[in-house]
Amino acid sequence: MVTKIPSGECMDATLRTRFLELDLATPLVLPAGVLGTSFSSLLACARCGAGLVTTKSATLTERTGHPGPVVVETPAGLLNAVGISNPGIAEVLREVAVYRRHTAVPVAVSVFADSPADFAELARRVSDSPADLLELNLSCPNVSGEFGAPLAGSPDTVAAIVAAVKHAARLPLIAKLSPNVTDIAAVGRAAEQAGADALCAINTLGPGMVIDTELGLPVLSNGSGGLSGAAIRPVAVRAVHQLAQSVGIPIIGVGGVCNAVDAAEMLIAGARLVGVGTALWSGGIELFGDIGRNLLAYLNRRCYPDPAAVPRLEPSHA
Amino acid sequence: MVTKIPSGECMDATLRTRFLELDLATPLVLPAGVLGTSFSSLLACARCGAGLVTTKSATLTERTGHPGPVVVETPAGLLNAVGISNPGIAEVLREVAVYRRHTAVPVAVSVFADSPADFAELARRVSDSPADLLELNLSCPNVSGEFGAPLAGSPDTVAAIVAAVKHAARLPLIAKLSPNVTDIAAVGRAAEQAGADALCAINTLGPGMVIDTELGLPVLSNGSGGLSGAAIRPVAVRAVHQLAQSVGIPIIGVGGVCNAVDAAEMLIAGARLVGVGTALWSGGIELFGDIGRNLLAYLNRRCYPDPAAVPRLEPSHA
Amino acid sequence: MPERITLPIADIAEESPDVRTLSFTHPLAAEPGQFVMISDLKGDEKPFSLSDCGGGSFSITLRRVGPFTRRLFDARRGDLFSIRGAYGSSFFVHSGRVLLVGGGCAVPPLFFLCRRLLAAGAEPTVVNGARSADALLFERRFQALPLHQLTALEDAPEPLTAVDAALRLLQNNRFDALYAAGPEMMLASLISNCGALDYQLLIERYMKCGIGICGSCTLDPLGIRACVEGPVLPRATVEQLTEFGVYRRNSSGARVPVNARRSCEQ
Amino acid sequence: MPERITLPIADIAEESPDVRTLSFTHPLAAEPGQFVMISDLKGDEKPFSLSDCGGGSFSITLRRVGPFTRRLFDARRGDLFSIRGAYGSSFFVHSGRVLLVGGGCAVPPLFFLCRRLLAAGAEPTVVNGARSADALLFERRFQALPLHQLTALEDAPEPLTAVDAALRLLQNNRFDALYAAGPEMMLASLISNCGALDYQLLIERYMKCGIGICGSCTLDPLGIRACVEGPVLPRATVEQLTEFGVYRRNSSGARVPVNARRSCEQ
Ligand SMILES: Cc1cc2nc3c(=O)[nH]c(=O)nc-3n(C[C@H](O)[C@H](O)[C@H](O)COP(=O)(O)OP(=O)(O)OC[C@H]3O[C@@H](n4cnc5c(N)ncnc54)[C@H](O)[C@@H]3O)c2cc1C
Ligand SMILES: Cc1cc2nc3c(=O)[nH]c(=O)nc-3n(C[C@H](O)[C@H](O)[C@H](O)COP(=O)(O)OP(=O)(O)OC[C@H]3O[C@@H](n4cnc5c(N)ncnc54)[C@H](O)[C@@H]3O)c2cc1C
Ligand SMILES: Cc1cc2nc3c(=O)[nH]c(=O)nc-3n(C[C@H](O)[C@H](O)[C@H](O)COP(=O)(O)O)c2cc1C
Ligand SMILES: Cc1cc2nc3c(=O)[nH]c(=O)nc-3n(C[C@H](O)[C@H](O)[C@H](O)COP(=O)(O)O)c2cc1C
Ligand code: FES
Ligand code: FES
Repeated sequence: MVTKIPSGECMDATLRTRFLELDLATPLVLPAGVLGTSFSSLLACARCGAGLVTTKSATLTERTGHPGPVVVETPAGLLNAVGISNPGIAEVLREVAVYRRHTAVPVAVSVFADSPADFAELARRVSDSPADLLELNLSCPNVSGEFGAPLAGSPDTVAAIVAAVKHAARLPLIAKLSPNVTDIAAVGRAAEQAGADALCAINTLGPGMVIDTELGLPVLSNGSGGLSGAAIRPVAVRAVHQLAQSVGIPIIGVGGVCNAVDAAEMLIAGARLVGVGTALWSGGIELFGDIGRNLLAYLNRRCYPDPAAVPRLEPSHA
Repeated sequence: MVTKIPSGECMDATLRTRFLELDLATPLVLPAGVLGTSFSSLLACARCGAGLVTTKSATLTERTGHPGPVVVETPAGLLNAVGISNPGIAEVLREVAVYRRHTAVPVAVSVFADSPADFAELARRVSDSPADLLELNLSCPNVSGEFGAPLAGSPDTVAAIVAAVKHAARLPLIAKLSPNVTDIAAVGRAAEQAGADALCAINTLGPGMVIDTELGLPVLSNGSGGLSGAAIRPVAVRAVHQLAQSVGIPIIGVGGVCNAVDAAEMLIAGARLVGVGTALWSGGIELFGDIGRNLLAYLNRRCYPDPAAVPRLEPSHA
Repeated sequence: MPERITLPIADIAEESPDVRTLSFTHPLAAEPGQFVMISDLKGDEKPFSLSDCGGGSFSITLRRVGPFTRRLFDARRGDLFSIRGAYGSSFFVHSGRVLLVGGGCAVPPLFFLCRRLLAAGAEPTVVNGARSADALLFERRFQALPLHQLTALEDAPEPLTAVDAALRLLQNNRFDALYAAGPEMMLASLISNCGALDYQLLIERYMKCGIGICGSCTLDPLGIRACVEGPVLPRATVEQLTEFGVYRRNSSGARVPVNARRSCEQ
Repeated sequence: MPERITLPIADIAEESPDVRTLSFTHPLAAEPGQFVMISDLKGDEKPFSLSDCGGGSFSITLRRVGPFTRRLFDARRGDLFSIRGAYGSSFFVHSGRVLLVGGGCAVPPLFFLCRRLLAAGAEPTVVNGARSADALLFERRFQALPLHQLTALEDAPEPLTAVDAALRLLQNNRFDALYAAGPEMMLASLISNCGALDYQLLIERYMKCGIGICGSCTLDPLGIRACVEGPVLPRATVEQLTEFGVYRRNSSGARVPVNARRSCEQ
């Protein structure tokens, strides 16, 4: 453990990061559902400094999502219930193909379904596309009216889906987990054992609800929505630390990261890559560049050659 | 549902609220563990306008709690791992006796143990004291190193403890629930069926962790801690709404309430009483008076005769 | 970040058989071209440009075209609405001779702009286009301002589109800048004929979050967001848009062709 | 709310065999009497009064009394500490003739106070009490200021306690106010003999959160918090405290008697 600010600064750190056989320019990730609907918004994030971009979660067929309001601001956070609006996997993969013509920055396609069979079908479709990675959204809290409790609530369900997809997919597999469980490590272990190549944690928290006290009604048309943003960062950091102690596969740490210090905190907690979602709301996509530059300065100041060299928290911490 | 700001204001609203046979001057509650160590801090809150005060959770024997840091500020919130420091139930009940000599404002004694038998023993002791209510802390996230997963994680464990205590206690029983579960309504129903007279929701969220990126260590000596404050309010409101749909017993809504609008939001979600904890940190205990006055103004403006008359959200909302 | 507020309608004005202006009393901080997201919290929230703002109140002007605008249209004084914003980019306010071209229910935001232009010492000429005389909006309000207004009615005895009227003016006069808002095909046709003149357009896309996070309103191939970098875009940006006048995305994100229908009716 | 920061020790000064001053370079906003919570994040965080603050740096002065103060005492330049604050109430700065009475390692915060008193035009007299000559703290620093200093040593050939020295001064001089910090029994004895003089005391209680939320440091019977309404309390408040000089609460919240040991040793 380092207890002194190093006197001599290093100058040769890089942000380059290996992730599932991919060589990423930065450890920063655009997580699923934040922007990411069109090839051009994915591209804009890649050009600004994301090392990996993720599409909005795609379903087999088109979904318009929930009516508005789909977002409401909360203290240091955002509650959303977009409801997985997407033009269906075929259209999404067309956007990915256009994206690929413009850049080599890796792209993950996030998919959502309500059965292992549909997840497997989506996995097959994505495997036949120019996508680099497949992410399973097992954790959307905003469609329980339609689909029941989030899939990531149960280790067994997660294992069943991951196993089914693993069988069908030719791409490396990321399982995206929900924080709304009593023991996220158990879910992460189940995903790893069933064949997940990486984990992404966390999806939105809660869900939560904001009620308008003048109208006497919830602000979100869906009633409740998932909490994201700086407010949830401590929970995300803890979840990543718990998972890092429990699994051997790499973790994408997501949740409330707003700046390079937050990104470093995720790395210390045990993340290989760091997602930046809700912060783009106030920071704009230029945030990828800002965070990258400041993270590089942190690495140089501490003489860590690259993000993977940042010393992780020891397992003893609860 | 009211969609207009009433033109004529009413003038005769009251904050008085019935709760488990008690007649409270206000629906505002000092929740467990926030101040509440000494008779005098309980008294100060009662004098400032809390209708019910709760002691810090007491155990059978003295506990010094975790070493510092026991709190760390987070975006719009606070992470704490005090570790249930308390001088033991005998001392706590002596403080309650002194408190009772100074005021008639009802007091709940919160207790914590790791077995139904110890909970029952605590319940017997509290029943022989001048306390008005007994609260079971089934949900402390900060002592899992010692005691394993929070008790409120499992409906069966909650039911077993509540049943054991119900048998031993002569006081009305409040079960305090954890939000760190996939289905809080199931836990609430289990508590009700086992004999709980009221629910308190929510205890702190997560837990979460803050890592110092210069020292490479968690800030809290316990590693992780429970998240409270405005950041968690949406999750608390949703939990209260879920519980209000699922149980018939009254609910104390706690989590992130900072002002009268937040308190009204809790009432609409379905709370009978509203706790104000972390907000006292920046607001001071005078907050009880401020919130009370502004809540009364809200009731008068909307022509609701008292807090219990605030129309609740209809069950249809997710 | 602007806060969400819940406000009663303070005043309602009939503008045409299917257009109304709703005013709210609140000191909103906003610039011309910006929009607010409005909801009655009964399922749906939609973007509306500010048709006026200042002196402690603001207003929107809406055309009844579907379920949500019908509810807004039928609302009464005192009814409460959840409002957030103002969001998005705004018109750069020039101080020289400027031409404003509006069509249909996109004309009202140009009224708010005119107030600011006049305050900045500009000399505005407004082309106020509409299908028919009774669809014409804000004619009298523009008349009350010290500017030149020219109405263009498509169903008049001598039919005139807003674009044709504007191009005539541009041929015979020198303007320092052009501002336009209206149906996308109208805007596309206008800018393909306006030579080297500097312009700014108010562009509409399907908006869900309004705050640049959901990706619903992004513009190809730049990936900019109509709700943050737009809805007002300068010429330099518009010229790079491959989708402008060609396609847009619907509520699922699927591409749909931009058709000839007018703004607020699409 | 003041932010938590992580800072390296910029400088270390030996004050006595078991007292050191640690300085940090950071523009902390603080008033005399306030404290910071300091931790090395290796288990424990404790309150320390500011012994100086201004010009872009601040310092604390600590006595080695137990496990945590030993780690602080042994720390070296460049070692990093997590610091939050400044917290708590501060001394009201008078501008007349004032008497400051300090005992043991509670003397240093009075140095920070003196700087502010002098800046406000006050005429301070300082009684600097210690067990022995080599336990005397900040003697030279006070000497460098334009004030009157009187040292009171308990083990001198002519033993003198800080309280006795102060009472003598009070008998023979007129003061506008009295400031005192030190062992609680010393403070109790001082104020029971100081007549009608207006005073402010720096009072120590067991602190965990430092921000008024955990209830560890509350004072009976008022229920005020030593970390928010204190640690500096005015006469009107102190006079209402039934526990002052009698008992305090330990880390579990149990009452323990206040004993005669000095501050930083209890
Ligand atoms: C920046 C901006 C400013 C606008 N300003 C005004 C204005 O000042 N006055 C006015 O009358 N209208 C304005 N609109 C259009 C207005 O939002 C739509 O008329 C309204 O959403 C229609 O809702 P509806 O339920 O009544 O009709 P629907 O039947 O749901 O939709 C009718 C048409 O409105 C458009 N629309 C629907 N939902 C949205 C949405 N969420 N975002 C964008 N377009 C949508 C679509 O083209 C759709 O085909 C503006 C739109 C944008 C993007
Ligand atoms: C407002 C305030 C200002 C202080 N300023 C100074 C200062 O400027 N210089 C200085 O040397 N000391 C100061 N102290 C005392 C200092 O906090 C203790 O000396 C320190 O906490 C001892 O920790 P330890 O582990 O070394 O010793 P321990 O063996 O843990 O404790 C020794 C004694 O220190 C006291 N103490 C321990 N923990 C705490 C705590 N969390 N809060 C309050 N008292 C505690 C108790 O009386 C205990 O008996 C101050 C205390 C307070 C409340
Ligand atoms: C508006 C919005 C939409 C989202 N949509 C999805 C989604 O479709 N699929 C998914 O896996 N996660 C989705 N998420 C969750 C994010 O990917 C991310 O896990 C979460 O927001 C926490 O990170 P943040 O605090 O940086 O935003 C969405 C989040 C937001 C704010
Ligand atoms: C410092 C601190 C200590 C707490 N200790 C306890 C406790 O001992 N027992 C308990 O049931 N809840 C405890 N809580 C939880 C609170 O009672 C409350 O449920 C939670 O903080 C959410 O409310 P808030 O956001 O208003 O603080 C504690 C909270 C804080 C901040
Ligand atoms: S409406 Fe969501 S990004 Fe523009
Ligand atoms: S130390 Fe926690 S209230 Fe004072």
